[in-house]
Amino acid sequence: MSIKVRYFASLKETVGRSEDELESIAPLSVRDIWRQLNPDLAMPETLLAAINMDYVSLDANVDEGDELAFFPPVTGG
Amino acid sequence: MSIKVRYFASLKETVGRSEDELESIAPLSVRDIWRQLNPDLAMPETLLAAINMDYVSLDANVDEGDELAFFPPVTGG
Amino acid sequence: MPIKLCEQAFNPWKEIEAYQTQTAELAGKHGATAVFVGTMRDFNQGDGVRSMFLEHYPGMTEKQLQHIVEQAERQWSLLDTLVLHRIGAVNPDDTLVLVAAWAVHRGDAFDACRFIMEALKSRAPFWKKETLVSGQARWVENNSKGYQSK
Amino acid sequence: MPIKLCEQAFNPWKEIEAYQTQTAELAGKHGATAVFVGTMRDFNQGDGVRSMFLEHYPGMTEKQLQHIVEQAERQWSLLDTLVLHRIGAVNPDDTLVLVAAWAVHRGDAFDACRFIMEALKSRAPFWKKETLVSGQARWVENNSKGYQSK
Repeated sequence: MSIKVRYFASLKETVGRSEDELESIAPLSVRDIWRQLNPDLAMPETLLAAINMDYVSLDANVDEGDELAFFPPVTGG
Repeated sequence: MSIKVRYFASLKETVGRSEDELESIAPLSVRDIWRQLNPDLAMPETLLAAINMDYVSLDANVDEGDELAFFPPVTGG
Repeated sequence: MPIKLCEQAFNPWKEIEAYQTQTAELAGKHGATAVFVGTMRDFNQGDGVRSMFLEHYPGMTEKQLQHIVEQAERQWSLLDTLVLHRIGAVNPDDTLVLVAAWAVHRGDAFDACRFIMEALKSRAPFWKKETLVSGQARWVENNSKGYQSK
Repeated sequence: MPIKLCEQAFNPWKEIEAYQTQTAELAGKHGATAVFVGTMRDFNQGDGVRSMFLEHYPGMTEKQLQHIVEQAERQWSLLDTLVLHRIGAVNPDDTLVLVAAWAVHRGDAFDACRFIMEALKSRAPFWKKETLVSGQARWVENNSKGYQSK
């Protein structure tokens, strides 16, 4: 089991990837995962995150098997 | 010159007429005209009035040549 | 800002589509369209309704609707509006009223459409007389006075 | 309460008409339909826009729209709703979004339509990338954070 991480829209271009796969042993928060995967990239102030397609705060815990997504403010409609 | 008075909807049925023609010498208010034309009929509490197709209060003065209309609350839409 | 009183049944969606298509200035310019359609129900205040008659005050109706639309155009930033209202004999499922507002931004379209509709309900001189399934006829009552004369 | 993501251009008025016609339960029962249609403009933030790409998060988009519509159905008395949103490559004057709400009374239809639209703007994971007339491409920015994570 592992954690799947996805990036969308302008954030995908900024990080230069659309997906990451993360093997973790220790419990990690959304914020921890960002830092681990993007150590040289400050978290955007307006960053949004979702676990399994529901919005979560950056302090939420991510479990094995979760799909975590990072994206900028939405602009639909 | 004279004043034309019109009635609409349920009020037309209540007064039993759709129009009156009034010759007046003295200056009259909307309320005066109702009383003169319908002496036996109390003014409905919710009565609306228009002079020349604009809403007016019951104390407004009516001039020769005006079209005065009485009607109940509107129910369009 | 066309305002029309219709003696015949009309299809509100076809009317909007046709108006929008013929109004070249809207193409590519409007970001937002807010629409309200009022439809005759077959049931009102606990009774089945068979048909309805929409009486109006010719001349005053158009004048008041014109005032209302002009007021909306002063208050919000609008590209165009369309107001259609049925008059005369109507049947359940017939469209009674259509109000559409086009704007660059959605706030203006939403607010203006709602304002026009609420103002129409309280100020435009229309009166509904229902014929119930029982055969009885009755005027629809408006419990609020609507337009408040000062 | 259909919710659809459309890869092809659609005509919002024909979609509403078709849906309403096929939904027999609405006939004679709904007194009020409130509709919002969002359309792509050929101009944004001072620049001519040639085309646009609507990216979305497949799965989450549908899930969030479903949440939003269910929330509206709990909050207002609705007979039905319809939500269509375009995805992929779009051109000026194309419809981007259609929200319709059917109710017995107009207050419910108006409020629910607006709520769904505002919630969609702040919570549904869509992102617009514009290609300007100059050839330059840019992501449309949302100055408000929109969804507030607690």
